[in-house]
Amino acid sequence: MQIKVLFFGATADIAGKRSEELQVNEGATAKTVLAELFSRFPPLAAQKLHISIDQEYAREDSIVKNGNEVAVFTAVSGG
Amino acid sequence: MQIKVLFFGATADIAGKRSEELQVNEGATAKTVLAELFSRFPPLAAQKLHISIDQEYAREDSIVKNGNEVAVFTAVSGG
Amino acid sequence: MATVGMDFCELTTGPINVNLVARRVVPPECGATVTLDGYARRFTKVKTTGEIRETLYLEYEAYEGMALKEMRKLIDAAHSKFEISNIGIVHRTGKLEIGETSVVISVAAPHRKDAFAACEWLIKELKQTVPIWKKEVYADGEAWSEGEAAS
Amino acid sequence: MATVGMDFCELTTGPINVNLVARRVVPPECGATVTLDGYARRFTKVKTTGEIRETLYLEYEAYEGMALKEMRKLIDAAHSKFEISNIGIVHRTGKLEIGETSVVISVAAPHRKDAFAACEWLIKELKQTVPIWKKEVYADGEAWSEGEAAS
Repeated sequence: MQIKVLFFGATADIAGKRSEELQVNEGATAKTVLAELFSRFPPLAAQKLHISIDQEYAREDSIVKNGNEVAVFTAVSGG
Repeated sequence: MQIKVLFFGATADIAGKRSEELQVNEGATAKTVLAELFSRFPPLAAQKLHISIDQEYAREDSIVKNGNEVAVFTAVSGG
Repeated sequence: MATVGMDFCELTTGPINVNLVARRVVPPECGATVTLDGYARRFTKVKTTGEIRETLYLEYEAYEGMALKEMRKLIDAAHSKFEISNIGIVHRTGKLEIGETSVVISVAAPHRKDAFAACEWLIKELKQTVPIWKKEVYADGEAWSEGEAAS
Repeated sequence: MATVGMDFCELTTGPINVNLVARRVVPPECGATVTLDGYARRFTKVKTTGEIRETLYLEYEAYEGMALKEMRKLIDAAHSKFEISNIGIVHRTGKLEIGETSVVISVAAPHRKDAFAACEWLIKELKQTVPIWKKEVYADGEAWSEGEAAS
């Protein structure tokens, strides 16, 4: 199944792009997605990352479904 | 000696004027001034009053000096 | 309204631009300003009866010289009590239509926690010590506000 | 900027008029609005070294859909926690010159104590949960801000 991963701020700088299409297996979790991203963009592994699924904060064991919009970003700093 | 008494808000309404010239004796206190004002404007005596001397909050036993600007007013309600 | 980055307190009979007040207190090392904007409200609950009264307009009267002195004392005291950079206080006097701003207090501080605490302290003190009086005018009468009890 | 007396949250790439934001949250039964005005500051202390750096300008980036969702969650939570009437939150994105407003949070409440408490809570939470990122651009480089630790 296919998901879209979005990058913002520092993660976009590291990835050198603002989004990435990923193929993942049924039952994949946020952690699975992170592992795949670390292999594609190794410097991401050095960051303390947050992950969201369909615009809601998710945990590492949250299940990813086909068509989900996943975002990976460092600590927010608005205000 | 002579002092000028100022009224504001409710006290000006009661006095029907915004200021009053008073003759008081040497050694007069704020309390002396209030007593004189109560005799001139009796409804003032029913009010919980604050008094200032030369634009500083004063107590009943504060001494009044010749030429002082004394003000008599009810609880402030700005803001 | 030209000086920037200094304390100030003023009385004015014209409309208050809240934005300009807030911006005058901003020094370059600060990142946040907290502003209290008080304004003439249409509906007021009468303390004694709980009845809701509709206000047509307000009139504020100040003992101008002493009001400015007391505001300056509050500014000095706030600088002693809180880690803040600048304070601006502007109070309107005269007649105010419903919705018009009666008082603005803006506090700029390096840390917003101090700005919040100082701004809240300043309005509480102002309502208890600065010689300004509010008259509420209703359709069927008028009354001088009784002010706010010390807490 | 026409609706008055309702909650709202927005992202905008244009200048923010703090006055208009504050006035949009005012319902007729309230007498006070507390506003937090955050802006791009020139000087920032580097946490690790204590060095003072001069910022030339800022760039804010938002995950727009999620940022608005998170802001709406904060508004809902604030209504549960505090006795308040209306909340307005506007956050700017894109490039900001020094001194320009990045965020405004205005809270109107019947009692100003609740307005102060809610406004302070909202900015603290916004800085920890709303997906917006700040980049500081210096003469000799740039850095994404590390945000604010939960307290």
